[in-house]
Amino acid sequence: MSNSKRITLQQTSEIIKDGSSLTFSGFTIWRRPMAIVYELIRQHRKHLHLIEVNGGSHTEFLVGAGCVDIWESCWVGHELYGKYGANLSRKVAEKKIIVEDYSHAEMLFRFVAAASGAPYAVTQTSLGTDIHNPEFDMLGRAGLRDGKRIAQHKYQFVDDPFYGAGAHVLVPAAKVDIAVLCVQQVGEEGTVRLNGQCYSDPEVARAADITIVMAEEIVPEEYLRRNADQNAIASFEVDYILECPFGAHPTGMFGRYDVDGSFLKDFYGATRTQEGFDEFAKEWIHGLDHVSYLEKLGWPKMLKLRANTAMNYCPREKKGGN
Amino acid sequence: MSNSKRITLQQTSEIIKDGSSLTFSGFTIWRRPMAIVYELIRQHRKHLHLIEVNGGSHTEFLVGAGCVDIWESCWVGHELYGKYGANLSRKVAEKKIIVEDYSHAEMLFRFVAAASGAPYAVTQTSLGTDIHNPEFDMLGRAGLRDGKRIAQHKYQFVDDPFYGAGAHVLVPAAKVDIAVLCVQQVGEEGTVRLNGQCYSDPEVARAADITIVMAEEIVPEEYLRRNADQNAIASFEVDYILECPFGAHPTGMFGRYDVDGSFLKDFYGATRTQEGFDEFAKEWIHGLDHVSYLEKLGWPKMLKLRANTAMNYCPREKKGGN
Amino acid sequence: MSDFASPEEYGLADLLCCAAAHEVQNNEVVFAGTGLPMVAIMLAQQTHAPNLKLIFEAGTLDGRPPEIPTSVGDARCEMGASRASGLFDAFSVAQRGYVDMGFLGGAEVDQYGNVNTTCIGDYLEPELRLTGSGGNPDINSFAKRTVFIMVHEKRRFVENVSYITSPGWRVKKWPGGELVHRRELYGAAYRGGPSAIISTLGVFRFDEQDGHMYLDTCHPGTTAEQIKEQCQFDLDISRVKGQTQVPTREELRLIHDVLDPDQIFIPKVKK
Amino acid sequence: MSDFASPEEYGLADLLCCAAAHEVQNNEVVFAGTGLPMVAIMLAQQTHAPNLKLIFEAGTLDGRPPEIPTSVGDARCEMGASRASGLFDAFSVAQRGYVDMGFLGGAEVDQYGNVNTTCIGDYLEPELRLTGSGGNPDINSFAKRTVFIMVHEKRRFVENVSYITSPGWRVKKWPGGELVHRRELYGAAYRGGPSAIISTLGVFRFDEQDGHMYLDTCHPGTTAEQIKEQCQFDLDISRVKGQTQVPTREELRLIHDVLDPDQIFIPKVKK
Repeated sequence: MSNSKRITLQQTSEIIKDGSSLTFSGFTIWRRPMAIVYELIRQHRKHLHLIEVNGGSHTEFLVGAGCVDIWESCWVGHELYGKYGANLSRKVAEKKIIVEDYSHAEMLFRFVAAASGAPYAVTQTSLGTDIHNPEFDMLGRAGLRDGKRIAQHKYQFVDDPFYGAGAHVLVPAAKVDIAVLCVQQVGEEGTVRLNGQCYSDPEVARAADITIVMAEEIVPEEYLRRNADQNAIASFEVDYILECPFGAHPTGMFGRYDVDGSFLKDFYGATRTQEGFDEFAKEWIHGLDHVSYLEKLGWPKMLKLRANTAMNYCPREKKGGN
Repeated sequence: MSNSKRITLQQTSEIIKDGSSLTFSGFTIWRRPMAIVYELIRQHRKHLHLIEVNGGSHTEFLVGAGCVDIWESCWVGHELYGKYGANLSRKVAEKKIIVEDYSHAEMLFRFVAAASGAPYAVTQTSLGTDIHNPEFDMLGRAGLRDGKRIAQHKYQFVDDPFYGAGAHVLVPAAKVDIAVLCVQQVGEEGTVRLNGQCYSDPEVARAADITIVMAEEIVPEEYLRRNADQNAIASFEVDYILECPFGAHPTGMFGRYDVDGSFLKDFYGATRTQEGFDEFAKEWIHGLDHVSYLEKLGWPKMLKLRANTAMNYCPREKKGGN
Repeated sequence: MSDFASPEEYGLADLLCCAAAHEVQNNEVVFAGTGLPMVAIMLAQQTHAPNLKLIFEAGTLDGRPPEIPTSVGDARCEMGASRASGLFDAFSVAQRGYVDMGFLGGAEVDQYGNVNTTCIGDYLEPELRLTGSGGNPDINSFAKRTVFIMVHEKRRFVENVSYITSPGWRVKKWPGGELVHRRELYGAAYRGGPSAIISTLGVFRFDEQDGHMYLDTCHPGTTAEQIKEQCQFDLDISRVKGQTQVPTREELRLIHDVLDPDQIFIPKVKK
Repeated sequence: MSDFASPEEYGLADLLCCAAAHEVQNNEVVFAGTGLPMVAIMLAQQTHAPNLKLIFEAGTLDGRPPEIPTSVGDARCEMGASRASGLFDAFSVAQRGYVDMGFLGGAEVDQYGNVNTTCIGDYLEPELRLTGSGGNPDINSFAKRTVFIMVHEKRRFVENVSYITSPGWRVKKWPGGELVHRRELYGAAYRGGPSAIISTLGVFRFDEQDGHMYLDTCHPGTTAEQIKEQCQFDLDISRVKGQTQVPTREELRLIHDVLDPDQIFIPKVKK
């Protein structure tokens, strides 16, 4: 009823502390909370533990800036605009980061388990792969499996006792401190409406102990409550909200704007060296705030990216026209 | 692309054979596929095994008519209009039916497991209750736990190996032959749109090997595909469709019509004896088809039940007016 | 300040409803079963707990129905809600630990707060099969505390229920079935247990350590001794605090003019 | 009847795309990764498999995007789909056994069809960390058959991949890591395995019994011996059926005028 969930972009980096474990909304290069990611880099957050269903450009920003100690996920890259995560790749080779690999479905099921209060999920995916190689339990090798926030085991193998369906793997629930979401609409009390594919947003919001929702628009709560069956996350699952238009740029947002492919290509190119990344961060992150970032991007760029509201994306034939 | 999924009400009782295991859409006295339930009674289906997240008036019809050998669920009654399932209660006392009790959440998690292809779910609900009493494994006592469609065990108890969270219970996936759904809209290719609470419909549709969807309306598939993020069940998860307006009566349907409380009260009253049920079935089921059933109900009744489309239910102050 | 109603102005259902509403605190997440619990929570929403978040088992999260639903599956649940989805969401939220309080009913209760809604008599040879568990054990397993509203008859307040549908403070450890404290069994899911039984005679609470029920307040017109007489077990009446608070006129107005004008769950007293 | 294109009219990507499209049958449920697999499936949809049901990992069920998505998370995935939801639905559908075919890519493949997309060199001391698994092992674990599209270089067709990201026909049994037939490990989830590798040189299949790769067809301009030379293992070329079918002019028109006019995934050949 009150607006007490509202915070500023600056306050997000007070809630997200050094050493926090974090997860995010979106999918690879879509609906990533970039404005908050930039703010964390500006505030020099350290020792973050990212636990993600999948990574993307936001991961590469945080990893490149040295904010991340542990990355637990299955994939990082920029899709069409950058074949792999060059920052992560470099830091792995330099042993400056611990990478714990699961498969995509395993990561997803880990979040589903956490979101429904179960200690683990049971699945038959990825049997026989090196993902299950006991030598490659990197958190175990680092002595970090305390059974508190990080599970005592990376996996357990069991046989199905009910239907004789054979070998299964148990994957531990993904326990995470903070979920940071970037969405189309949030109500004043925290109700979230997502449009298009919801990815794994409802699950990660519920799995995390604290959920921050950055939205293109904060809308009247009663507007969303007129069609409760179209909402994706309930009010009480959200702790903090903020409005930040174009907060996902350079990643895209269904119904609002497309991925900024040329920006990501440039970024990917820059990340081939640490110096390249630092240069890029100096130009686009440090010393800027969100509005000056948008001004630097400029109107022509944003007009070119904006989605046609009937199609929910920017049709390609239109692109040359602006 | 073709209309080959369309069947008639009569054909549903050819797909649902004697001995089939069945589950349903809806919740207690809402969105139950009553027109199909009546047809099964008319066709004297026998030896059905109902596996339901929860039961309701439709259960009482099938059980009263002697169609059901096994009922695996957690609840049966008519909510406000009948305190308990009098047919089931009588048949349990007479040992004419096997009842396997789980808790509500356990039944739900069993369907979630089946729908996601997992052999079981892990939960901490109902620990220490008689639901877990090994003496009360009724399918086990009946020698029916073959590990094929009926799990080898009712439960297994395990400790959480990942976080030391203590005792957990494993509940087997609900394997079921046919899900029978009653919904607001289905497209020609099988896409389902649900309005209001979706209960456990998406899960039961996916858990079952065959899914039959009876809808108030069959609508153009492309109409539903204009807003794919509002649809609940994908085309390929549905095997058969049929249109049957008011097919949920006397149970209610969000946005269309309310529960027919007086009908359910009369039915509940009748079910206090087998003779009472038989009399009721003779009057309302046998010798009728769906249209003659509606004609017997009559226009004043249906006008009284119809939902206000702005509110999605029939507001009480309106009721006297018709 | 409170304008308490006089005895002829309210009925027993009013008293129970108000007593139940007083169990809720503001900002809590509350899981409500069908019937009187629903009215009680909506009454709390209208009075001291405007920020209470109401969950209906069938899939409504943070509901604020303008017209009282007849059950949790009712189309009325959705209007004004934060989210309408399904049971997987409702039970996931509960197991995840969001729920402060559950509001339930029961047919039989024992000295440890174990509740039976499954059958009267031996499970294998039942005198009467009841509705079954529904979500009673689930809400009760996951909530931090649970309040039950029950009809009080001596045959319903028993030493040990014939079937534990919903877990109290001392529950059965399988496979043996010996009674142990709930805490021993629930591990990380141990968050509390039944915090009050509101019967038609009085309000009962539990000693969290030994798990035994005791009488907290007597409804107007009853005495502790009379209530003890209506229990098959040896009810602890040493901690009685006095009389159950009676409804205020404002509470009665809300119940009968706003929440349940059609007397779906709560009859009006004839004046 | 088919109007096959002449060599100067198509490029290698066209050939791969068409070869991949030919792997799909009508009415199948197909799970597609980003890139060339997407174009291939949409080509099949436009030709011999109009009732094919396309799943995108990010949450689209039965998709029919009018404009090709740049990735499975793209806003373009939703338009015209039966259902847009999320990963839990996509992976549940897959694990439940709905998926007939998966379409994937890989960096390295071995003689058993094990694919690596995680790292080049020792996992603990990697020469190059790649993207990681993504959904590659998941789609491949759950589908009845899987088709991979890959660049063919001798360093990529190895005896044993340095890291099994995605399971082939002979996989590692943990904790020991000895190679066993996939059938032994997957129990009820065993539904098949990699059915074809479409490389830039030829099409490869597997003997389901012994799990070994063999050459099925050679792309125009290559010979079986040349292809064998480009594998680090002893490729079975005894079962070669001939030449990979070249694109028809209609397929090329669909690829370049309808599906990918902007050459996002498939470049046009310069005439």
